[in-house]
Amino acid sequence: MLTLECPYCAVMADETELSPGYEAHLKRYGPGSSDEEFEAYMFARKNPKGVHFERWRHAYGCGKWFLAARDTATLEVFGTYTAQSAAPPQALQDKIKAKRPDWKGYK
Amino acid sequence: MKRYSAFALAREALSNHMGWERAWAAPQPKAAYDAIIIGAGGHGLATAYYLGKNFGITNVAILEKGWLGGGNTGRNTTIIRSNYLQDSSAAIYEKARSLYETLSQDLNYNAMFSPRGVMMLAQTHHEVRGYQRTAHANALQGVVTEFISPQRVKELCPILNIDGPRYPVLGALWQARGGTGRHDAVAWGYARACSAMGMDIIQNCEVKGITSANGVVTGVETTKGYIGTKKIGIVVAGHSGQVADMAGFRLPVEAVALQALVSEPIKPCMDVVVMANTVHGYMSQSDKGEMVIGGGTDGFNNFTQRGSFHHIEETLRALIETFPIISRLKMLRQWGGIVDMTGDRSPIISKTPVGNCFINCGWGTGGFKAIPGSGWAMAELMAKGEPGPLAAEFDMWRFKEGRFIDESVAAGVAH
Amino acid sequence: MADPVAPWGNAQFDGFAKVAEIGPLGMITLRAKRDVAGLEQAFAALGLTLPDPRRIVIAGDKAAGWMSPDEYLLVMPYAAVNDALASLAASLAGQHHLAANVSDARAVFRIEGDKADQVIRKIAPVDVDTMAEGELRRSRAAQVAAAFWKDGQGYTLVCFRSVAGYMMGLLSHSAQPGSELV
Amino acid sequence: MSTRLSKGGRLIDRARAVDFTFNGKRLRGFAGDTLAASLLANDQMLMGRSFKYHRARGAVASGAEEPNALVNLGRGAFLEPNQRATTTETFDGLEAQSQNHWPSLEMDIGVVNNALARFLPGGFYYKTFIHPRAAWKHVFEPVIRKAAGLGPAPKEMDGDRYEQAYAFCDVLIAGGGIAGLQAALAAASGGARVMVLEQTPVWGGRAPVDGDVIDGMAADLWVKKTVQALEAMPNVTLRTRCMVAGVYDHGYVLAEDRVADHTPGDGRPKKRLWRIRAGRIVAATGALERPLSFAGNDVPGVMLASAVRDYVVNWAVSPGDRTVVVTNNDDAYRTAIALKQAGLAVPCIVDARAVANGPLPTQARAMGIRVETGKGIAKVKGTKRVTAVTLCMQAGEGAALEEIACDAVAMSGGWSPVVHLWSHCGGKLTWDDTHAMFRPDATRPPISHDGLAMVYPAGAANGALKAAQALADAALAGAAAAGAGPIAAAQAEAREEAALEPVWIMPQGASYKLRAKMWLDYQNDVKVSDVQLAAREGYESVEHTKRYTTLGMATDQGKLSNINGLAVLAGALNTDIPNVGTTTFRPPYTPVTLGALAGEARGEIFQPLRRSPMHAWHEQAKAYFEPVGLWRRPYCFPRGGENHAQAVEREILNTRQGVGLLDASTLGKLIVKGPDAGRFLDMMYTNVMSNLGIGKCRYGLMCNENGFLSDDGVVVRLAEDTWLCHTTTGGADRIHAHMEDWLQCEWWDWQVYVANVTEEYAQIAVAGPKARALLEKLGGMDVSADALPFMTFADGTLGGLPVRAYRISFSGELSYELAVPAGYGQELWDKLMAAGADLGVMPYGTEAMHIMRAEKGFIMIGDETDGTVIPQDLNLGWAISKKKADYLGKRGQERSYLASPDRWTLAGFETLDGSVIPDGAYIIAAGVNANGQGNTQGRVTSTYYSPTLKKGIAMGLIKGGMARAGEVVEFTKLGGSPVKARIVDPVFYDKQGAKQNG
Repeated sequence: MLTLECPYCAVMADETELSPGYEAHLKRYGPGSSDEEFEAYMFARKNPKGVHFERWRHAYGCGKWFLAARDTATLEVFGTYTAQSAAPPQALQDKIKAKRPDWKGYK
Repeated sequence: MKRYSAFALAREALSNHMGWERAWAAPQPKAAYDAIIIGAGGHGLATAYYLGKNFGITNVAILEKGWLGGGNTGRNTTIIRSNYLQDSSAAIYEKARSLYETLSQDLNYNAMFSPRGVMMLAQTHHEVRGYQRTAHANALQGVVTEFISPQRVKELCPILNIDGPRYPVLGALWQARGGTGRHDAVAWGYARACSAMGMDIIQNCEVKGITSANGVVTGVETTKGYIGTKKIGIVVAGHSGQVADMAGFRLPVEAVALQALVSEPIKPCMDVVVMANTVHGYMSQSDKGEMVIGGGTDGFNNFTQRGSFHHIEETLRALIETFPIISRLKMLRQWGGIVDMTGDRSPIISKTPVGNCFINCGWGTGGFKAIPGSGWAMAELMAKGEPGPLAAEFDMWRFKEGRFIDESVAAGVAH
Repeated sequence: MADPVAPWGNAQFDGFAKVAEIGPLGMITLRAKRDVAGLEQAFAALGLTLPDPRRIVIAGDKAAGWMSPDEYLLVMPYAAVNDALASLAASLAGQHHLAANVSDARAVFRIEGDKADQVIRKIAPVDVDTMAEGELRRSRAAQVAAAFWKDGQGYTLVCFRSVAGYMMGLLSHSAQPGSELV
Repeated sequence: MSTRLSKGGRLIDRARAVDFTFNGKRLRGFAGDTLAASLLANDQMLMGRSFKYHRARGAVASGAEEPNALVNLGRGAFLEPNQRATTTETFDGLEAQSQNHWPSLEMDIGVVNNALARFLPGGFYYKTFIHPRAAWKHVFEPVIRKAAGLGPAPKEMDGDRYEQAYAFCDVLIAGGGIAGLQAALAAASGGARVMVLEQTPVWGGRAPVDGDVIDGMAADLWVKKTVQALEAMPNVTLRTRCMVAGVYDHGYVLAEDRVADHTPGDGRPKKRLWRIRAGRIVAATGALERPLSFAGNDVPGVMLASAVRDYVVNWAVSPGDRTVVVTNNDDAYRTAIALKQAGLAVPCIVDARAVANGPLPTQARAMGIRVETGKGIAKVKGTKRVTAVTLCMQAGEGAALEEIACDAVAMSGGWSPVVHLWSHCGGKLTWDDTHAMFRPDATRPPISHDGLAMVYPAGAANGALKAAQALADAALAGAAAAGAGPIAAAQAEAREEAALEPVWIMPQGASYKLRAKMWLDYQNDVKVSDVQLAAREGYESVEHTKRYTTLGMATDQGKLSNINGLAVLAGALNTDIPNVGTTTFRPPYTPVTLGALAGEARGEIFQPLRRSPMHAWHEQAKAYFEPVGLWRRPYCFPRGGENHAQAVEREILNTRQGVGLLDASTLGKLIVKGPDAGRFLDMMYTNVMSNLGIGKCRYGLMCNENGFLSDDGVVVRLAEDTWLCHTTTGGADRIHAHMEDWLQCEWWDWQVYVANVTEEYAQIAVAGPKARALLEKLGGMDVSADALPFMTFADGTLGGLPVRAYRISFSGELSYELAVPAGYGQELWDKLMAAGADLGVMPYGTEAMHIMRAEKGFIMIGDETDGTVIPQDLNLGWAISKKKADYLGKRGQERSYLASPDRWTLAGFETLDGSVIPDGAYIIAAGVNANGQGNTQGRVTSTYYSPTLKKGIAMGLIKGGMARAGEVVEFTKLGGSPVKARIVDPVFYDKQGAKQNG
């Protein structure tokens, strides 16, 4: 039963107030892309046992999507940030690197 | 291998059961094998068994990180059915179901296949049409099912509340030869049979790397040292992505927690398996008397074998509405398993980008019922290097082509 | 044209707290970013103040609540909505915004009494004790979305119209005499 | 015999007798009793039968760990099976029945299994019942099922009600013994919000029974003062009868509050489930005593030493007149002393250790109790009640030295910390050799969302078994959990105790015959010999052993058997206990009522029922409803003696010939506004929406990124920068979320706002050739063909109500959809019904709507689509823009399988004999596939009897589609021969659209 802080309204939201949205920072491939690119965009997932960047929506709250960095093996949440982010904030990346020296980055 | 029977039991009783052999050996790994199966769950063991039985390949090691049968094989709700809609699904699940029919005799180990019947309740008109469609498909597929009336539903399962008021039962898809099995016994029975064929089941042996030369596998690095092999089958539900990563490819798979629970045991009150998809819950009663209840999956990647509790509450709300008498029973134990979910929620039994490396994964919430069929198809793939008809459609490239095997077939609700 | 019908007929229940459906109230959902030019003036023109995040500012029979970084809920008498919409349109002309009448899309309940908070505690995963003065909380009330705030000796709770009956049942069950949280 | 002592009993109120029945027998207890105490006070030692061998069983414990004394409580709508007598409070009118026996508790036929026990070792069923094949299902399994199962299934709907509540705290303390109370003081001292939950009705745990002295006062008094102090603190909440069932991730705690379990019928909820979000959790859950494994250790009268002490001290109940104490530690001497002080006989203390001369043994000897060291119990005599024990050398093989007559045995094999809550979220354990127990490994705690320790064990749960250490440990744990500074812990008088000596089998060299009578898991009848058999057969992992033998899988979940079983397994494998490891601890700690887990969600509020503004009218009109998502929509409105089909036929004919009303309020309505709204909608829909004229309507299709059709509806342009998108009923929330997803996560620089106004409007379809006449009767706006042509809309008034009228048609008739603020929906409906009376207006339901649209060849999301169908399959290419560079789903549709010419595409079908093609039928193709399955070439998607055309009509998907028009194909028919049908145009009615356009 996760709690994640919504970066928009600063509510520590209960998992039941959220809806999940799986992997974050996917690049959309549309018409003109190759079959491989489109497949990778739609289906290939990092699915790491460890640091994972993912999407959540504060569905029962402000309705906004946000992103979270969470360890899928321990469920530790390193931080959350708005969905309008092309990459995780540097401070968050630094924090994760400090806690998980083996982490290979979000890409 | 000493055979199991009532006579053997009586004979051993006279010698205080001191004469029983080990069910399976505990060998150290050899330097090399003809084939290595990674993962000694039901699917991995069944693959090994049919490699030996159907293809005479017995120089096989089955490597297991923990204890055999300790993954999803040992933590599911043991439902066996094959009333699937799509042809390729129906084919492999029906193969599995028919192998379950004789599994105890085949393995000389009582896997307790109990064809008590599985019913899937239709509680909306939309569901009625959907299950009727499945019944038509099944008729062509050679899967014996029928669409039954609410009255027949009530006869088969008197504790069911068919009158709603919220979701009255409008009928059900009934597979009389579906049922349940004893999950642990399936793994143990296969393990015993594999061991008897001379295969090495190596527990507490974690694969740390996969080696290859010229794009073809050569062996595995393990916590018990390097082991050479000509072929590898990866059968590690829940951790497929991690092992695939060792081999150097990525899968269309995400790992999520699936939950289940059992009640305290009560005297028999339910002789069939009931699945109620409108309200999201399913239930059967184990031979011990526990009500075995399946919950939903979480919507986030998770490797903890613990799910989020609200799914249990949702399931129980649904089941108390469906089976009002269970309200005063108590939840004895709840748990989770990590399941692989693919892009179309159907499994993958496939060659991979790496030569002689094969994968079997993505069974999602439906793996136990498939074990014998999955092993049969995977063994054929590994032995021949090409899929047979059972596995043909389950390749990992179907997503690129948009060739989904989609069992959910309910895009939206009607106008 | 008769008066509009409240979704659940202004039902009431007297338990350890008093539950009543009130309204219909006038409500406008306003989508606009905070930095939109003229937003404060638009509120002012309605006799309202722009609320801080997660707050509701109540001014007599009107109120303005923060719903998200680009959404506000304006509450007022039912009959005042059309004028308010016109006022907003004038104030925000040329600015990217969306204002819609949602008066009929909502059901509004009051939960009153010194134990009113216990009803909220039973249905929403919200730490009522740490709710600030004037805080508007959007959350879940058992199985449906709801927003609520403390107002005098009780709470005002807003949900969707179609689930007004469910909400009344839920609130009544939660306020049953004998089921006080002790 | 067991009986009530004339004095004492710290928990009972002798002034308040309570009457209850057991197996119909009227008995009397006292307020404060547990049912087990009451039964023992009435010399009812025999309380139940075991699961497998149906052996006679009495209570072995006094609390939550009890495996034997399970009863059915109540009857009818209040029947509750498998209630532990040791935790059930005795109340006036309580009705209990023993279970798992036939015909009676005293005389149980099932006990024949006991005689056959040698043929039924652990896992026997895996080795037999294999032949003949059919016999398992039809012979063996039914017999096994009947014999198993403990209590009976309830037959009625639950008569009680339940509820749930949320709570939040900084520190949650599980356990109200002295450690929990001390931890609470420490945690609360710095102002943290603290909640203390105790599973029993009383505070203090074991310390008062053990006679501890804390801060110079009797433990009872210290507990009372401490509870008062905590009650006075505004930041502390205390609850008894509230069991912490489970610890979940991120500090989520589930607790079962037995609100009215002991006061049934007083109007309160039976139970309340607390869903608590705690910053940190202190597990002050104590420890449980372990049985000793000697032959006959399950005979009624053999109890845990601590339980015997509890019965004597707490409830003034003597389990027996003559109690032999058997132990491997000093603590059990307290039981002997307590018995002696209560005036009862203790013929002997049998101590497996070679030496026992600490203060407690010395005190016992001084009281005149005989102590035999280095000895064990070879065997307990008696079946339904202990009659004697025979002693042996612990180091020997069980040769009898002496028989001692007794009617009770108090045993102690040492203590195991209750580590469940520590372990639920992955806290690891370490083996403590000194005390022979697993305790929490502080270096590997379960962690919370912030990566820091989530659970702090305290007191006995942390292995600090004695009061002095427990208090000190708890003070530290409480402060640490709250992040507060340390406080001085209460001081308990320390009494020296010698170390225990692990004894896993008694005697050490016991023969097979003895080992086959040593119970590890009482309820599931797992014995030492069974675990040893499992080990011999290679079930070496502790999980294998557990599953093979069912050790620890009973309703007590191994609270008594786990460690003893592990130790026996380790012995059999010739390894150390820590190498064997433990099984996983899973919630709940003790079983939780399913009704409490479902909470209030029953009956009317089982799920939210979404109602349209006209729902009440439909109910009064006796509509037959169908669930559509959480809505219920009228399927039809039967009149008189009509069945549903007749009602639907009438509704269709009336609409086609006159005028009908459909409540279409549930359709989704989304306002999309902004400078980029047109561009956005062009991405959302397959067709172009940006060029739609203001005041015009256009039918649109939406796909998901995979290319599959997911929703459809009419899009309306309200203003230059504003559109209104109609969705399907099920699509309203889904499509709204879908739009927000793309706007927030992909195109966040686009200026578009979306508002879901679905419920703002009641929407009524007025359809039929007389629809215009009806609206004109209401009067107000101009609804003529010129003023309001097909696929346009206008705002205005009708009957004095503000409406927006859309000229759109899903029936193929002249049709208006009228949107009105929901609060006026009923008024508009009433006015339409009244004004239309002489036009013959009738409401119609969803089924009539379905059939009429099928007659017209309109597709239906959910019928023609199933998540695998693309618009091209449905001949909807006209609604797919070829000009647009991109829209959601476009790239997905370009993939080879979706672009294949072999896809099944839409066609109409008419049977040769006019019959209706069965729902769900497939179109048969020749031959079989590689798996031997019959080949198919298509399937039906909508099939109805058309009242308008008086014959069966259908739509379906078929390979080749309309290019094969005229061909005859065969549809499957269950239990019959295939149905022949001709491929025809799917538009069966008004092909030119003269009616809807008129």
